[in-house]
Amino acid sequence: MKHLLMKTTAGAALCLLGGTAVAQEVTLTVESWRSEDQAIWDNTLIPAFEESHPDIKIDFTPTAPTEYNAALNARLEGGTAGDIITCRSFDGSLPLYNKGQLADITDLEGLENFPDFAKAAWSTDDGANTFCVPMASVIHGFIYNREAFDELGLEEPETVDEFFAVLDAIKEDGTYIPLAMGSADQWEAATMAYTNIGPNYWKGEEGRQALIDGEAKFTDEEFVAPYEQMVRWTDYMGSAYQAQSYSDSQNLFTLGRAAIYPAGSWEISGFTEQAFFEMGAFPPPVQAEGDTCYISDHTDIGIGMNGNTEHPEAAREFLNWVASPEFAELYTNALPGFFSLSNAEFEIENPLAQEFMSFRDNCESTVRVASQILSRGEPNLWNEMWVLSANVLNESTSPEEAGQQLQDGLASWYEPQQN
Amino acid sequence: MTDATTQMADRRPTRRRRRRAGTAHIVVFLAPALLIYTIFSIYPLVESLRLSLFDGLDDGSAVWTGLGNYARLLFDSNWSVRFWNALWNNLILFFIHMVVQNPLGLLLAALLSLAPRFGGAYRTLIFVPTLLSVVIVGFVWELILSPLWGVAEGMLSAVGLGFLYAPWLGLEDSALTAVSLISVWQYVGIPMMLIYAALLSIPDELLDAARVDGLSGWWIFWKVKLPLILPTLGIVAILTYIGNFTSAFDLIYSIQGVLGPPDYSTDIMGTLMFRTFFGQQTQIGDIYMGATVASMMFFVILVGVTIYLVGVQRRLTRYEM
Amino acid sequence: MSDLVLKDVRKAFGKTEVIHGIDLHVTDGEFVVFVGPSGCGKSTLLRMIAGLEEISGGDVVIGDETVNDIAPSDRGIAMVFQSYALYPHKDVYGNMAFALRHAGEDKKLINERVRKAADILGLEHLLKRRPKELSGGQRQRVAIGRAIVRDPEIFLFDEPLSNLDAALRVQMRVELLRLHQRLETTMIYVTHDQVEAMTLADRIVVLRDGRIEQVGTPLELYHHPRNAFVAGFIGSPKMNFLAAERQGATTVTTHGSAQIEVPVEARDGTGPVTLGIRPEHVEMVAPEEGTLSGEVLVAERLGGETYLHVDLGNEEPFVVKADGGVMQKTGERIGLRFPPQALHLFDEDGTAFEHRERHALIA
Amino acid sequence: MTDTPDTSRSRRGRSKSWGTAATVHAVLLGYTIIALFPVIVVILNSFKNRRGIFTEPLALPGPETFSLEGYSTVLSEGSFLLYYGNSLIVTVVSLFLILLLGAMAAHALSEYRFRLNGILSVYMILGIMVPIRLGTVAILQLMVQLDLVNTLVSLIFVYTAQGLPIAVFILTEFMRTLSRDIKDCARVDGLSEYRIFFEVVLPLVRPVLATVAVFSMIPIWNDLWFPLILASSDATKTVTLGVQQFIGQYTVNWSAVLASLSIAILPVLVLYAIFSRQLISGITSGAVKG
Repeated sequence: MKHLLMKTTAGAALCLLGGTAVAQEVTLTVESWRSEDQAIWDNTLIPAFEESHPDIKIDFTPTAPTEYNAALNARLEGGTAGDIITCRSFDGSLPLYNKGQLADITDLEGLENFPDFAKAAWSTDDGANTFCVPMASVIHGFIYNREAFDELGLEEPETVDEFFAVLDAIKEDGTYIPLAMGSADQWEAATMAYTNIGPNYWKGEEGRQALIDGEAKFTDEEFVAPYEQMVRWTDYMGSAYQAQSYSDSQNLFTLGRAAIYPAGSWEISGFTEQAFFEMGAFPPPVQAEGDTCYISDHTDIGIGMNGNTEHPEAAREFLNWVASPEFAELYTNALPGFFSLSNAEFEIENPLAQEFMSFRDNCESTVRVASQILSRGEPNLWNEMWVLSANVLNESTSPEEAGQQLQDGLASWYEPQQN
Repeated sequence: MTDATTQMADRRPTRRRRRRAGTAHIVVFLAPALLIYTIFSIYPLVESLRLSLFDGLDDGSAVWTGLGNYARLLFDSNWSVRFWNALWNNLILFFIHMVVQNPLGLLLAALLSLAPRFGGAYRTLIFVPTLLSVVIVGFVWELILSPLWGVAEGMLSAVGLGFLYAPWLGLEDSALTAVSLISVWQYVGIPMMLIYAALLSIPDELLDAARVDGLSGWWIFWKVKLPLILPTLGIVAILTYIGNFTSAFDLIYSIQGVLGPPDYSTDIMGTLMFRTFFGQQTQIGDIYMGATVASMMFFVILVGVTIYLVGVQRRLTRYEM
Repeated sequence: MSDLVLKDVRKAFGKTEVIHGIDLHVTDGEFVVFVGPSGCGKSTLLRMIAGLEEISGGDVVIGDETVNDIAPSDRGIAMVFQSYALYPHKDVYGNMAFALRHAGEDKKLINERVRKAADILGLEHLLKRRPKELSGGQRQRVAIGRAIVRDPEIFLFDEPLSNLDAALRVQMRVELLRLHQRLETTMIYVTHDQVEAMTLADRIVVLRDGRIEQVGTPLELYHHPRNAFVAGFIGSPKMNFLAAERQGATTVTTHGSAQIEVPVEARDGTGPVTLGIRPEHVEMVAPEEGTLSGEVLVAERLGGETYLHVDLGNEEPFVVKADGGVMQKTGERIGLRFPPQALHLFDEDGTAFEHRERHALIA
Repeated sequence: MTDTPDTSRSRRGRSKSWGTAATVHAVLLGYTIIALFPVIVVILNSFKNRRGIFTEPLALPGPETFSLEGYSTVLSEGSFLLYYGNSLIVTVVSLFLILLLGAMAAHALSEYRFRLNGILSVYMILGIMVPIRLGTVAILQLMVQLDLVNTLVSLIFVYTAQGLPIAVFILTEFMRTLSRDIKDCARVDGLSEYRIFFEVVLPLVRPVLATVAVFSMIPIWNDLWFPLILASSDATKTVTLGVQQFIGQYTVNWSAVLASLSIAILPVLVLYAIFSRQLISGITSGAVKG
């Protein structure tokens, strides 16, 4: 009955619609959560691609980031998703590949341009199959108002103690809110605070791997300590930071009311445009002078093809182009702060972006701790980390309790953590 | 006269024999609505609810689990904590609407029914927020209550109450109340209109009679009008209850996001269902558990409506007016 | 010839039968009134004739045609409703022209007929008004006009005057009578008001609980009611009933132990009966001269006449219609005398004993 | 029908003592301000630059803060007029279908006695209780099979299905109170059942249709979800979805968002103004008395 109904209504509905024009050339639709990149795609990237591939048209159709997962998911289930899909990293995309919704592109020639660690974010656990071309990573650190620092005679802090000394100085002066940070948008607390400063405690990849192997626990000192530092931050955050949303924090900083902004490198392009003062950046401070520094250099955005696309050849051609050095340079310079993961060498023009890029020279890179494998079960570790990081900033959960809850949640389904 | 009549009679169209239409017209009247409603509303809903009896495998296929998902939702602490929390928050939300929105709507309606000058203007303007998209409502209230913008704080300070300000939307104790009050602000127009209309339908004679019986304004309201509009208040209550599950989601989603922060204090059935069903960030949606949450939501609504129909509505006498 | 014949017409809603087999013959040009208490089925019967209510059994025949399966509009009837049922979005002209326009009649003919009907009813100056701009009486006229325009074989009226005030009702009653005289069309009229029935009808059909109690001319019903129900229903104030005991063929004893001889066809046997007499037929005499006597409870003075409510020791007071000038007051005793030819006698089932002589006015 | 209710009450209002009247006005005016304040804030700030929005949110746009950059962004960058048109088409067509089909169904349910009447009445209003969003995936799959994805038709179907239950509910309740005589009269006049509906019943329920229109219009115009899932292509985007494009992942174009919100408020207000005259009489005669 279901099909009969559909057929008849379909006929009627088609009449209503009239004929839809049949495209001459292949058009690929790109799904993305980066709605602010619309202009970059329309004005820079797509023209560049279409120039060399006149028979393929690209249509960039982003969805607001909050709805992206839900909408993409629904469209994939319904079979209406675009040909090209922007991939979140690690477990954000792996299930889509498992369901066949993302195509296997292991043999794509362009992938040779990327180092293994970059491809890891969009490969199966054993690394045998890859399903997205790495596009960019984002580096975490702190952006500061250089004019404010000069005014108060402050230097970029290298250690935690120096960091708090700087914060104290700004607080004492009173002109600026020392830290632009709020807990209303919980992900801000997780990405810009916990996984930003955390790697210095758990030694980046070493700690992350230990968790995956079941050798470390969230109740261990190195995972609780970042929370303890975050508690100390609350003295320097704006009053009523509990209701301060992410965009509030941005505005506080770019309007010159706050001095230091715990940041991701994606802010660079927006800040460069909006802030009327000079800015600088420093990596998360280490515990003692001379310690190795670790940065969250998160493989954040990749791009793959819909497993059910009608134009697999064209899609592969496009992905090859995305994997090319040409794209890497265009993209990174159009969007300073999204760092290409390509081996290709090119100049970065934006000075702030250069500063962030330079962190890589001195510090060890690691990805966000919850992003691979550990968020595969229920409760979702990354969700929990959002909530608990915000709770710690709100002082409604103590650092120890937060670690305990993360650990309990993880151990409830993740076998290596169960003994 | 007689001539004319005969003439008319002659020109009368010959009587057509026609069988009465039977039931064909009933079908014609009902079919389009039934068809669209069934295909695009009932069928998808049933289809979704059916999913709650299955579980998904990694490769995307589904396997029958019977009531397994329900057992998980109610007894597996990973799920049950969130579930009961969301249900409880829904009940609080409902409670706040019942004690704030509906009495406020009643008050405004009662005042409007006194037919003050510009009554029509007040009525129209107070209804305006109801027309707004939650995108606008969420956005503007977030700004107003935001510590950064400082509108709320500034206004409180202006009347010497600055110390009362707190970042309500960000505090566990007050976030749900704050969101509820925003919702009250937006939707108070609906109970106001319904109650106002009910008050208008009370015949003047009855009120005159009460006045003759020596009742003053307040007592007339309390003793005569209120009992007569009880059925309407009943409808308002049940609409509030249903809306609390179906439409409150949009507001919370747009103000607080899908996790119901801080610490799930504004997490309701709608947000729980949404993020379970569709996923968010690194969480991939689980349509089977999502459908389970949705089904539970449906049952909860059904229970409420049944209680209303059996327990409350029967006792509310409707008076012919 | 457009006689209306009902043959064993029945109506059931689900399992409950509400019309239990009605047989009736209405001849062409007759004005027949259906009367009865509310819920007696008179409106349902009318709607069945109109075709608005399907019949569950029997036949409705108009002219020589069985119309059971014919749509209302093709039965050659027009109907006037209690609530007037004017289309609020059309003006008077539009309302009156509606059916003909719908039937695709010639514009000129429509105009002619509407003008004519408007002329008959004095509506010419209102043709452009909307229903809400009309008074109740005007609306009623429009509703009737709308029926006239259709030039039906049978007019059906469903309590058309009950929404009007008393004075207007009297006026419209007369207008209806004149209309009937003028059009000479069959009219079937439903009302619960026996005064309307008496004044309008050529023949009255008294209905109770979906059955016909009696059919006859107004005076026939008045003077020779077939049973106690009809006797009580027709006439105002209503007939007085006294419990009595039958002593012989035609002799009864009342509660007050007076012996009364009633001029009805004799029947064998004895037993309880009911004696009926209309208030206007009772003669008032001195207490000691009356067949019965009692105390005046209330005197309703209408000016031209006075209704005296007398306590005869029964549950209900006995009503006497007296001259407007009677002096008797509350508390006074009076005697009552019953002219034998005005007495009615009913057996235990309420069935009337036949009068020995027909009333002079009835052939 | 009934007279406009206001007139009969006004004499009572006028006779109120001065003090009571003042209190009544104080409360109503106070609440009206509360109701409008946020809306005014949005509109006010849509005429400012970012700096103006954040430094002095409550100030009127001054020489330093006044800016139409939001509006120019909105009107130039997005195909906003197109989105506008899409929203209007979807809203108006859906409303039309809801009112027409809803009234037809309600007429059938209230006018005719037939065996399934009771069951169908309950079935039709079941939809009030369940958010249609639950059925998203199935709806999408359905639309795919019907080849309706990225068409406005898909949205129209979904909104019509979504709006029908409440429309049928309200209209049935009201139509039950309609005089039977007038329909019978039309029958005697020879109208078919269809023409009775269109020429007699529909004109009579006009005020109620206005009520239903207002209640149905709001969620359709403001919906974000189904446009996102069913018709997110550029050619079929609606206004609400268009607004979303100014809210990015990490940056929000405040002026543009406020401007687009202000623009999006307008048509709803206009439609509401059109219907609101009918609204109260509609509710009075139908929904509440039931």
